[in-house]
Amino acid sequence: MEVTVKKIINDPATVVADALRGMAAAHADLLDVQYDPAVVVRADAPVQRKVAIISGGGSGHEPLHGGFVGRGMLDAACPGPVFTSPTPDQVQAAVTRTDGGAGALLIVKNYTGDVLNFETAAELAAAEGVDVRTVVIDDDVAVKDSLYTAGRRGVGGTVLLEKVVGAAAERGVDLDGCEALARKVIGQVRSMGLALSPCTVPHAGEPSFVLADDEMELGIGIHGEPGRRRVRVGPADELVAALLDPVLEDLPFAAGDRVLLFTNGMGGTPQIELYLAHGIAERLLAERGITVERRLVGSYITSLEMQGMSLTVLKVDDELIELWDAPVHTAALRWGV
Amino acid sequence: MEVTVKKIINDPATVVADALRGMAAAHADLLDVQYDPAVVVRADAPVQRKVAIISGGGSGHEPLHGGFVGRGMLDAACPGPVFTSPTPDQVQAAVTRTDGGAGALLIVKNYTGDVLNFETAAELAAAEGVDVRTVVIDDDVAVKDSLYTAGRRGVGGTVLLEKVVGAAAERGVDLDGCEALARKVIGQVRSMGLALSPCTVPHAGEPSFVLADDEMELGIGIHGEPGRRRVRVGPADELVAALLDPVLEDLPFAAGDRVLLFTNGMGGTPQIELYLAHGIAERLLAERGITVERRLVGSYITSLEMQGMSLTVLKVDDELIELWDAPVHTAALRWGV
Amino acid sequence: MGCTAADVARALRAVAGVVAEHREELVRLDREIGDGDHGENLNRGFAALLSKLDGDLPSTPGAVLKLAATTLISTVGGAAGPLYGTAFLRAATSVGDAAELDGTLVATALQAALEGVVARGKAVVGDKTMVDALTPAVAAAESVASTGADVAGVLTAAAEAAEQGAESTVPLVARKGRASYLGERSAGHLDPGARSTSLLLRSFAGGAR
Amino acid sequence: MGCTAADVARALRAVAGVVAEHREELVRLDREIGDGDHGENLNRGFAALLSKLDGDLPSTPGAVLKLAATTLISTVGGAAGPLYGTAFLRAATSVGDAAELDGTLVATALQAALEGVVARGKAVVGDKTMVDALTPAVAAAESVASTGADVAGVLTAAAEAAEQGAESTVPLVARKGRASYLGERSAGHLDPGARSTSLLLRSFAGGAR
Ligand SMILES: Nc1ncnc2c1ncn2[C@@H]1O[C@H](COP(=O)(O)OP(=O)(O)O)[C@@H](O)[C@H]1O
Ligand SMILES: Nc1ncnc2c1ncn2[C@@H]1O[C@H](COP(=O)(O)OP(=O)(O)O)[C@@H](O)[C@H]1O
Ligand SMILES: [Mg+2]
Ligand SMILES: [Mg+2]
Ligand SMILES: [Mg+2]
Ligand SMILES: [Mg+2]
Repeated sequence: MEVTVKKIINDPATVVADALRGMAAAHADLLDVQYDPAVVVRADAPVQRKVAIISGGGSGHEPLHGGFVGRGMLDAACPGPVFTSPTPDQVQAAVTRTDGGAGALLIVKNYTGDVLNFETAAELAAAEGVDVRTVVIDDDVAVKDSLYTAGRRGVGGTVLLEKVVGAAAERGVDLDGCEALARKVIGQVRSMGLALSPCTVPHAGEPSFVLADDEMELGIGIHGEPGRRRVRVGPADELVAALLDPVLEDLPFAAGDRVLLFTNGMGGTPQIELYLAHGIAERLLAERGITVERRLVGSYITSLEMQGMSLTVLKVDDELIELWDAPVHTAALRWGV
Repeated sequence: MEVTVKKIINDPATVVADALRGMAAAHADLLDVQYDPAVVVRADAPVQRKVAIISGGGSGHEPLHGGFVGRGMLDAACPGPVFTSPTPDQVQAAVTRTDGGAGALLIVKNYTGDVLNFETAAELAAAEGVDVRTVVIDDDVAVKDSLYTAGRRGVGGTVLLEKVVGAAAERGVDLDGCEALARKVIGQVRSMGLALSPCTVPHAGEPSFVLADDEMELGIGIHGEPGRRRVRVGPADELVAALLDPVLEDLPFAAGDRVLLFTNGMGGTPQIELYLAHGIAERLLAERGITVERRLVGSYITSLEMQGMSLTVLKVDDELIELWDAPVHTAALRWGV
Repeated sequence: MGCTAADVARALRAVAGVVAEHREELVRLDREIGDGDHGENLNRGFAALLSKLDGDLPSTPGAVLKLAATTLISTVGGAAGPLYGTAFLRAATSVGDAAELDGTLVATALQAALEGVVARGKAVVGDKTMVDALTPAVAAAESVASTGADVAGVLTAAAEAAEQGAESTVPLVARKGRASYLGERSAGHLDPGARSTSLLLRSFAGGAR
Repeated sequence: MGCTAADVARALRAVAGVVAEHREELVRLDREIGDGDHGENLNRGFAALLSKLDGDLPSTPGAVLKLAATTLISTVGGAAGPLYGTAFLRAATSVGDAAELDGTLVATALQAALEGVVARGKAVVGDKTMVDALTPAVAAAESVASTGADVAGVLTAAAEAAEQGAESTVPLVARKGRASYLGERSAGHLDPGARSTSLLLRSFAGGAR
């Protein structure tokens, strides 16, 4: 097959499976990868009497979700084709592979496709007697949550949710507890993103949108969808404020709040720019009297090679901080072990 | 000042200092950042009776080097302006800040500017009575090492060198031992890279080279320099072989060798492509009877937002494996702690 | 003379061909207001269905439709996977184990398919989704079926109405699915799912005899 | 009448202006066969020197040249920083604490500068570096100085020779510095360091009286 886009791939049709093979080789100690249907499972699954934390979604957002499979985070991830939600049988296989008798929590980003496919899977798994709960994360303030949209999208908050709930499950918190914790996190995390350049889905062969040299998309999702507004690129101070202000106003976050600040790159953003943006966000939060207790800076939920960034702010308390600090050992996040 | 390029920056002139501020905020527990002259120092420096491991170079290669400062790796990093080597007074400041009485090892990537500036710094530090040694890493097989070039460049091998020597210093190996170990690593590590797209230095405002839709640069360095050859982009199998073959033939690596394989992204490469390429490289090595004992996959030595990748192969033995596995706690690499 | 299991299989093969032909068009439409994968998703599903249809064929039209349903559900992904999957599943259930489908049964099946899509996706007419194509298609199918039209007649009426329904999505602002994130910017584009629904029905109509 | 500390400082200010004006040109040249920072590097250094020159001025030409040297070393970075820094340092040393420079001393200083660049960078004529501009400049300076030329005369001769020397780098294949990585592809481009050397000398010549 002719390569139609400038990417390090062999064939758009096999890109996800080919990448999974590399991931399996790179992290054989950590992960077990199955291909049909595609599921990334932690090597020691099923962990008996532990709630299985499962997520998934389209590929192209790496390290999300496969990079978060491992001790203290996800038990399994279901990678769909690029930007396309996985199918119910992938999710069902993930449940079967990770069920340790304590039930499973499905973490679903709020996109019609993801919701519908996970919904179908949950029905199938329930029919097999596994206690399956589903939480839908919808932290993207760029989308009006109203009757007139599919609701807010799940974006950067997903990473924090998976870490925190994964830590709780690892400690033996039961399914009710994990579900309640997940709903708590979802209730107090907000995000927004921007793109300086589009991305190209391998099989599409063309960028998802075209931007002039001085334009950016504000309020993008993570699938190369255009954002809500196209605006002129300004200095970083302006860009960061354009993301942070709506995030803070939404919950709202107020002086005295303690937060985790997550500065995320969209895949093609150099780290020097991410740190630069992070520094500005820290300053803006300090100016508002909001205390940054923890931070994460890096490209953790991406849109292929898109240049851009998102900011996620999670309101934390001692419980969430402790869960955030708890040991985690995955391909993309690791500490305390 | 007008922003002339589409980047998340305020002013090309302050981009390094601005990014350092974000880095300092993100990793206050780990790092101490000073700005004039710019040096990133591990928070607990100087560590008494430990050899100080110091590196540095132009910025724009993040996480190299600042992201590798911390326990078990670098004591200090000297970030120059984007793609421009740091000045001697930065290096001298780094030596002064980290000198624990056991001397300092300077890890220098082989570029004329880096070599000359570190050389000047070493003279100055020696004059102040610190035992300073310098090792120059030149692992890039794309450049012919001859009278007719400035010699091979230091590229991906630098990351592995810093990790291994940093682990040795942390264990109390003395300056002679660290220097000898560094020379051993340099002797058995080889790399090569390619670019699918160029990068743009902030103050330059224009890409460092222009590639047609079906072209790539083979044998690039890490500064947006064009490579040695411009060739047609092919499928990933071909690209990976085009990097791996010259690397393997150079040392040469042979059947029975044990290696660490480092699949590196140039900054704008999506992780899905890196893992895909990594999987191919693992297969090709297995076909040659070479055993991959350890691996590192990610964007660790980059050229701003450049799309592309490099492969680095380090011949390992039990000693190097143990040092690789030793605990490390830096912004970019962390395990065992 | 009605439509047998073999006829349904033949029709589905034809649909697979049409989807492959229009893959790029559907990708392009989805890139404009979605994420550029609709053509790829459907094509992956119908290609998988093609190989399934090469195996032993179930003996009733309903069973063939069910095979299509489960194949689409487990291979398409995205929003379209569960939606089309549910549509085929409900259609399959609605025709029971009838050995042949006549015009009335086809209209019933289309109605069941629509109900399935709405049950899953909760879209109404005007939301700029496949429902905008399927709803008028069902109405037209029922209306001609009640006058005794045969399978070809029912499907042709449905296809024509679906085409108009799809066209009607162009000026709409999306309220469901990915396109809804664009708000007003979604207006002026044909909905990819509505377009694929009309393509499917046109292909069925062409294949019916 | 010779060149005082104040004259040297004035000349360096003029050079800073010239470097700023040619910043983009030098960046462009360096982008073609290097990494696109030469103009930026030099400009950062000479801008820093400008503010240093606004402070208390040292009293001898040599001391002013030394101030330039240390400032360039600690602000330029890259290959050019240590090379130009060493050049100014050696020039400073060579003129000792003379209160004024005449043509002969200037020629001596240029010779010392060249030796410093070669000691550090180990380039020879033909390697496509600043040495290709500086070497003929020194030869020309010495030749006219030996005939009794004044400072302006020596610098003008040096500048002219440097310009030709710089031009001579165009067809060369680089053997030193970043450009050498390009191999044959480095031919056909003016070396940025040779260009900046000729700009510096031309500016000195223009400022001399
Ligand atoms: N809630 C819904 N109800 C009915 N149809 C929907 C709904 N959401 C999306 N669709 C249809 O799905 C199509 C998009 O399908 P596809 O691109 O395959 O999935 P995804 O949006 O997950 O990428 C839309 O064009 C629309 O017609
Ligand atoms: N070994 C050397 N000897 C003399 N001049 C050199 C040498 N290496 C490089 N140069 C000069 O330095 C110039 C590049 O300077 P600059 O771009 O500032 O540094 P870098 O190459 O580190 O980015 C080259 O154009 C060349 O004239
Ligand atoms: Mg999709
Ligand atoms: Mg440079
Ligand atoms: Mg889509
Ligand atoms: Mg340069």
